[in-house]
Amino acid sequence: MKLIVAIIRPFKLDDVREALSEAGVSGITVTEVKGYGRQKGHTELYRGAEYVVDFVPKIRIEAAVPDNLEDIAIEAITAAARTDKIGDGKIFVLELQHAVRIRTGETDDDAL
Amino acid sequence: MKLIVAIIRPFKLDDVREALSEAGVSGITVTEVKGYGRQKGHTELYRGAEYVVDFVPKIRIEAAVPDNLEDIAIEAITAAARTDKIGDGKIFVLELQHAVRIRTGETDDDAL
Amino acid sequence: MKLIVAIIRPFKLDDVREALSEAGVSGITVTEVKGYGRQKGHTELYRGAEYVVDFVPKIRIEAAVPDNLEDIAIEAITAAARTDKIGDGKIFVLELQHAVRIRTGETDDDAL
Amino acid sequence: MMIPNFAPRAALLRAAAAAVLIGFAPELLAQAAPAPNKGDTAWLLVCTAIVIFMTLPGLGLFYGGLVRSKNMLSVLMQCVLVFALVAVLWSLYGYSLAFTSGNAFFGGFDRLLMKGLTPEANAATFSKGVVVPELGYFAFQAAFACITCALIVGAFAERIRFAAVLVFTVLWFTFSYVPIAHMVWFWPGPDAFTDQAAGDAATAASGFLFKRGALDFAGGTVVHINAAVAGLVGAWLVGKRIGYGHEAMRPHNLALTMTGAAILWVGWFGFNAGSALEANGAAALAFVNTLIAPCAAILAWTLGEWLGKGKPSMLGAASGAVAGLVGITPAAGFVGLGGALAIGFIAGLACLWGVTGLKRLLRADDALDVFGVHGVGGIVGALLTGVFAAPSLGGTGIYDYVGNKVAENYSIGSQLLVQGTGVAVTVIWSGVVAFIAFKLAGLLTDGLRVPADEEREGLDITSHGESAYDR
Amino acid sequence: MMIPNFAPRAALLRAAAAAVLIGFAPELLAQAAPAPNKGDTAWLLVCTAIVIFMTLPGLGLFYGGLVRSKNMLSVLMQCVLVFALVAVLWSLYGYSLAFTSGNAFFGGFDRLLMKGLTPEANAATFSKGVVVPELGYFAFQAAFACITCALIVGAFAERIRFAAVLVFTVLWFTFSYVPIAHMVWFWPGPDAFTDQAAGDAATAASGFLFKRGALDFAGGTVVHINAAVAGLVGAWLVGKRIGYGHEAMRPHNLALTMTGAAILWVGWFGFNAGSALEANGAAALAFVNTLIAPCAAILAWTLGEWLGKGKPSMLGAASGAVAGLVGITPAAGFVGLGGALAIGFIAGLACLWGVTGLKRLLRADDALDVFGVHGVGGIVGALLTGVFAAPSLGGTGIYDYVGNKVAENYSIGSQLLVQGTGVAVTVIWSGVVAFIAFKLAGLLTDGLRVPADEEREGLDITSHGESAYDR
Amino acid sequence: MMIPNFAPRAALLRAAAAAVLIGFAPELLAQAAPAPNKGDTAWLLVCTAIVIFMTLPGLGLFYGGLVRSKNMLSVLMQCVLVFALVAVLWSLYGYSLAFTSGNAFFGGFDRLLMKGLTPEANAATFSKGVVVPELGYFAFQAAFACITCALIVGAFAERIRFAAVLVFTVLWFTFSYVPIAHMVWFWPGPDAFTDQAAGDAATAASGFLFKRGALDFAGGTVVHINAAVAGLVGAWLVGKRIGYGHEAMRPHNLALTMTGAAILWVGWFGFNAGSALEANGAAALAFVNTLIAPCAAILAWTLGEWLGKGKPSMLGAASGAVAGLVGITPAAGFVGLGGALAIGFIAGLACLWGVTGLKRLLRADDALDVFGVHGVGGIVGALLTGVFAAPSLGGTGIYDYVGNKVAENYSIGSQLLVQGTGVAVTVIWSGVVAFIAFKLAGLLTDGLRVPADEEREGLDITSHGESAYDR
Ligand SMILES: Nc1ncnc2c1ncn2[C@@H]1O[C@H](COP(=O)(O)OP(=O)(O)O)[C@@H](O)[C@H]1O
Ligand SMILES: Nc1ncnc2c1ncn2[C@@H]1O[C@H](COP(=O)(O)OP(=O)(O)O)[C@@H](O)[C@H]1O
Ligand SMILES: Nc1ncnc2c1ncn2[C@@H]1O[C@H](COP(=O)(O)OP(=O)(O)O)[C@@H](O)[C@H]1O
Repeated sequence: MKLIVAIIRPFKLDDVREALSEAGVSGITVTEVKGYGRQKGHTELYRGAEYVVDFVPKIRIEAAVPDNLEDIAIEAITAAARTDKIGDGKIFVLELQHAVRIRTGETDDDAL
Repeated sequence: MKLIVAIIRPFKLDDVREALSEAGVSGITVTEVKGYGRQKGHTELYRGAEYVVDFVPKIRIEAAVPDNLEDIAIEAITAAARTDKIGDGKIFVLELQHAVRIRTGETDDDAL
Repeated sequence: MKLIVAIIRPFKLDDVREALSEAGVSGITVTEVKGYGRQKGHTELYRGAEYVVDFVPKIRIEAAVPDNLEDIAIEAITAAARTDKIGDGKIFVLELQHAVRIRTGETDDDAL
Repeated sequence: MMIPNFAPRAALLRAAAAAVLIGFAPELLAQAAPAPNKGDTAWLLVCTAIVIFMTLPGLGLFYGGLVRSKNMLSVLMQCVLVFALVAVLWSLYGYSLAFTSGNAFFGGFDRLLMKGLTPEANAATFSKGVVVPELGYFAFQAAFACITCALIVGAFAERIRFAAVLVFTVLWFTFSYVPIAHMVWFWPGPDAFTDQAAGDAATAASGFLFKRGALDFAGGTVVHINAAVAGLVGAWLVGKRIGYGHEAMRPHNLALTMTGAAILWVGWFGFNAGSALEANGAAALAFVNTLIAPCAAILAWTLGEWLGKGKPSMLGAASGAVAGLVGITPAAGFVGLGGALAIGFIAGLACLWGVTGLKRLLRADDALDVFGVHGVGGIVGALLTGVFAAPSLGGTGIYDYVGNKVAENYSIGSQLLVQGTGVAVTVIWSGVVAFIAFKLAGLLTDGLRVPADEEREGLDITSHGESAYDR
Repeated sequence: MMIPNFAPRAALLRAAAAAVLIGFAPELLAQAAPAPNKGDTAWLLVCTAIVIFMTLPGLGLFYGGLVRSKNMLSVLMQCVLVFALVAVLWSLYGYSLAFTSGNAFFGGFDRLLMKGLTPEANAATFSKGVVVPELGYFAFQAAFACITCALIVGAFAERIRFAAVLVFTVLWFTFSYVPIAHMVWFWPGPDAFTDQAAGDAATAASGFLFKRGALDFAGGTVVHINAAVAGLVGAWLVGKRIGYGHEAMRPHNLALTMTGAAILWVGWFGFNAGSALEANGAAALAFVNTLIAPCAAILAWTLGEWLGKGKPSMLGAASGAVAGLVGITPAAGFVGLGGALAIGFIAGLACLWGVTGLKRLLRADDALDVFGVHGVGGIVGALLTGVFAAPSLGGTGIYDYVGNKVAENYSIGSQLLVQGTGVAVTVIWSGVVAFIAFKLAGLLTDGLRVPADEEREGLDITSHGESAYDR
Repeated sequence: MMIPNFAPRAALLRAAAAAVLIGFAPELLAQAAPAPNKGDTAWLLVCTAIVIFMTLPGLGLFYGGLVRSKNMLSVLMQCVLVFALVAVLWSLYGYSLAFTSGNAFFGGFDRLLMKGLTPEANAATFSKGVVVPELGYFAFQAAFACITCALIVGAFAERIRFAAVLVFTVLWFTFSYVPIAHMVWFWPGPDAFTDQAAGDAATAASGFLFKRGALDFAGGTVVHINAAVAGLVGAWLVGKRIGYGHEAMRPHNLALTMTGAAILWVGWFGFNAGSALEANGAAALAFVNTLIAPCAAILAWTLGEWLGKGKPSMLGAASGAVAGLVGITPAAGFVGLGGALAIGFIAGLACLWGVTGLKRLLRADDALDVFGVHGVGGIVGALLTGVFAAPSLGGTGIYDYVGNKVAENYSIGSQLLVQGTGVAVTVIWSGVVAFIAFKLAGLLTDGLRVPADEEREGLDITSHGESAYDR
């Protein structure tokens, strides 16, 4: 199994979720994060104090998938999240050793 | 070492934390996340606008444990987080290559 | 490639980000988390109700780096985040199998 | 309980209510009818507006900030709907049953369905020959009825069924608020006290507690004790919140709670000083007392927490302010500044105990401490009013409307007895009515409580289909 | 459209405005000039303060809570700047053009550049021989102008260019708000109605709709319909928000929205009851109506949602309150309490339809339902004023300032026609002016809309360089 | 510094304060004692309520929104406790020392421990023979004292020890607020000016700056400069926040800041227009000026930011509003509308510089810009009052209470000198007292500052044991 971690633009969340569903991914876990990378941040000014905000809001998606879904899921995410502008984000793939469904105790592929 | 990632119901956090402590896990890191899976979301209505909210609030726990604690930790989490209703969550186990305690520079098992 | 996950004190974020930039890490993803470990929490009192808050606010940094940057990045984080008091945090290193830049489809080292 | 014969002393009262002139004493109207002073009218209307402000958003924010974010809207919703419902019921029959002439417990039907409530109708004040537009008085008292009923919802917040709140409100408003208001505040007005005989008759025609001489300037019994007892009964009957005692139930936004407390305070100037019904020195006295009593209470609560717990908290200071306001409510126009400082300080300490020591004793999940603050503060205030109203302690004493002067012999002891009677009657009456009303509400709405999983998920989403916050 | 000859009936009007005494009827001043009653002055100034409170922070919070957090500050900023801009324009020329004698559509230049606005100047009320300080009247009306213009921004929130809002505001204020206020509210004041001939002359000198007998106590046409139509035109011209209809656009903070609604309500007491200009029974009537009509509307909206959608929402209750307030605005001083309850209930249901059924029909992204609430509620209120003002339905009828009594024959039918005329004129006038003003604003500011990526990122950061929240 | 002989001109003053009638001029009371007008009483009490509203929650929210969320409650707590403490001290001795007859710097003991503060006591106004209930005046002035002391806490927010705030407040209130109020505002009241000799005597008995002819309608020196200087001294002595200058210290909730600013504004109508003490044309003038000056300041600040920084910010607009309010405070009843627009515009620009250019020069971490806004705005306002009070510039000029008319020759130059004297005396007095008071507070409370790790964790948890927000 793989744990796919994707960093995407917040407004793309719904599209990506749907794409993953269609691709057969049974569930995802989503976190609001801030990203730092090539995409420029912005400047904020509060009276005399100017702050450069380097971080941009991003959404982090975590999806555990059986090995056979890895490529399909990556493609689905890429297709749905792409805007072709700097800051579209990344996909990271980690090896997932075990998975457990808490409710039933099922493990590994059955747990997803 | 293993990095155990568990997605649980928010109100189970205290129980799981205690169970892990008792199981000998020295620390955890916790994130508020939103989950999408089998558990149904709900509908919200704001004047004329109806939104289906597919995501449910969940808590993501991350615990780095020595290899020998893996099973014990998984059991502890499962026991504490279980309600037997859809949406109890998942446990994911990743291989952890290194760990460092920033304060002391200790590494691996000593760092946990 | 490695996925480096660091848990640090919130006020150290800017220092760590700069240190990583200088070390050649091209981007990071940051999450607000709560940590439980050796560092003591605090007590809160609301009228008659007293709550022990075991969790302390932390920042979780995630950085995907090429293998050759692993040690450099760990050192950079350690140096920047250290205060020598309990609660400085941890660094966890995971093996990263794949990386994709959504915008271009570039993969692995090129995606970082 | 033996109730001494207060009748002769009742003619001496000055209290926070006015009778409807029209219909009560037509012969008075026949002669040169007094016209309202525009300063009084302006004052009364402004006070009414800020008393309304107390409930919406004041109480809503004060309460709402204290619950978990998942129940924020349910608290606001309950405040809004209770307010709307009670205001409409007030128009339809509440005002008539509370403030027109009837028996000692209920008024009559003179104002049923808003009959006779025209711009020309006037209501009496506490000064002979001084009237205010009755519509202003109607609205002022409406605002009191609304906030009293809304106060109760804090006790069973975070788990009650919304429909049950509404049913309960209709019943309790009708059978507890209205009669207690009539008992404490209804009298035929000062112009009826032309001589001893007329005064005796007027006294006899007054409310059950008014005629006994109970002093309640702005609602210590009618509003605070009344609501607090109902809340406590509700907390018992509805039961504790899931997880109460072992899960943390931290206030989700104390900035809102403080804002609510401050709005309550500002509105309370209208509540207390407006209860003078005229823009005069008595209003100014009530105003000043409403300023300094809560200040003393804040200092008391803060000191108590600092010494007792090691740290003084903002929530403590805000709670102290409300405690002082509750405490001074029955006393505001009767005591001097020194008395106000004393009442505030004592109420602050008493309510601090109310939300800690007493709360542990009561073993009810009175979620937002309605009884600990409004009950304890109300009782302390009601009793201390009897003490500090004494001219010897800087109070105004009791006014003799037949003799047109302050009555001479003020006995703290016997006034305390009267005040205690008022407290006891209110506690019992409200308790009984609340018990029955909750039981009926439970029957009519499929149980007082929402199902456990709805409580877990939060009432905002499950009862109202919306979330307070989105980021 | 045939406009019947209303001229003879116009002399009978009592409406929510006063003429400037000085300069208009110098001969009146020559004789014993009346001095303001201090109760009236206090009342007028307090009402003005709370009407100002309606916009800042009331409307800002009500609107701001409904947008996504990334646009919170842009909404607040638009409210603040529109307020400041309009208040300054009001001083420079708005007041003069709206409330001094001119033709039927615009006033004159007597008060241009604040000329003659001294502490000694007085303005007429609706009672003969009763005046208030003109500066108080100036400020009261300034607050109306400010909130009317600020109301509009809700319709095109979350995507408009900030500079475009300012340009539009200057144009629309000048060419729609000012003339409509003059048309509806300008008259020479009651003292001009000494006899039939003088009354006819005074009527002829009044505003276009005033002289036709349109009843608008506190601004159903001038404020609400006027602003709502402008907002709707804006929503059409600015276009829908990116993602409208398929992305969730949930309110980011309904606690603030409720707070804003409650502040609006409190301020509305000043708005409606203050429009009586005196602290008298008429003000008390308007006050009570402003209390109970929204209560009825809350119950109506809540009931409607509960039956229609399964769950009653807090946002619904808050919206219902505003709907009831809008509905009662033109009627507040003209209808009895029963009429107020009826208007409130009907306006609540109508506006619920306005933000659901009608909204789907209109196919515009009126983001915060300016038209659905203020337009629908304003029209319903304006028409029902004609119904419930009838003495036979408990209303005050129309006052005959020549005969110094209530006029005898009130015809609901013909008054409805007049009211409809007022609505129609306002809709058309405001619509045309708004259309041109938006087009001009778009030309002058490089397009009405911000670029798409700025809209995505949020106006707070991109237009104002700041974020509302940081944790 | 040579102080010219202003004595002869001082008899001509009209300023924002009233003497206590009773005890001062008993012979006046002997003859037909005037009774308060109820319109005035209503006005004064309402104004007092909204001035109280300014501090709680107004200032609390305005300040609280600007700090980081971890210090939110500490700011609110400081505002609440300073308020409560000062109100109690005001009752015990502050009012007596400020507003009864004494020497040029301190008053006397006539009202010590609230002696004589009964509903029957009256206080003078600025019109001969017109009085208001002294309790109302007492409360009005109490609200001023409270907000002045609370204003200071913004300067050293986010790092000061809570106990130090309290100790400092007691000292500074007693030795700076009270005497400055006495110096600027104490006079024997208009009825003392029966003829030239009596007028001279009355002038001689007035406060140090009052007798020199300093014009301060509602507290430019007493409130704003006074507090701002104390804050600046505090910011220096307490030191900069950890991380100041390199860590981002973004406001955590600008919606609350805007709400606070708007509440301040509404309360400021009471502050300025209430300072007329009567509900008359002068109050209306002050009211209008309090409306339009901040509007001009908002436009100025927005324009300045837009041109200077590229983007106009909501925080800028809110700050501009406060700047305009501060600027118009000393001038509100003395200048015409044109003058108000000018003062507002200039104050807006000056304070924008105060929080940017000047701030860099001062090199102090005045966290919430107390000096940049209240100091700069207060000084600009105090000086411009001397300019625009001139009748030739539309001002009211100076009233001659002996001649009972406006004095004829107004010299802008010499009035500017007087105003400058007032500013200088306030700056030096407050600076010296604040310095000593902070030093003493530091000694008595184990250091002015909390330990570094407590500052890092936030004062809410470490000083008060609670968190503002929980989700
Ligand atoms: N090396 C990295 N490790 C972890 N997250 C990264 C890394 N580089 C980028 N990110 C995340 O991806 C987001 C987008 O990256 P960015 O460089 O801005 O644009 P792009 O992916 O289009 O080149 C960042 O905001 C950050 O959250
Ligand atoms: N494949 C997955 N990858 C990552 N997270 C998942 C996955 N499936 C489920 N989750 C997480 O687990 C939570 C519970 O899953 P759900 O399917 O609703 O119930 P259950 O685990 O009881 O079958 C989800 O809300 C989501 O956060
Ligand atoms: N075993 C663990 N797994 C995951 N996170 C951990 C673990 N132990 C500690 N942490 C994280 O590191 C933070 C610091 O740990 P703590 O034990 O308090 O101090 P230190 O690292 O200085 O020994 C914790 O707050 C928690 O977020």
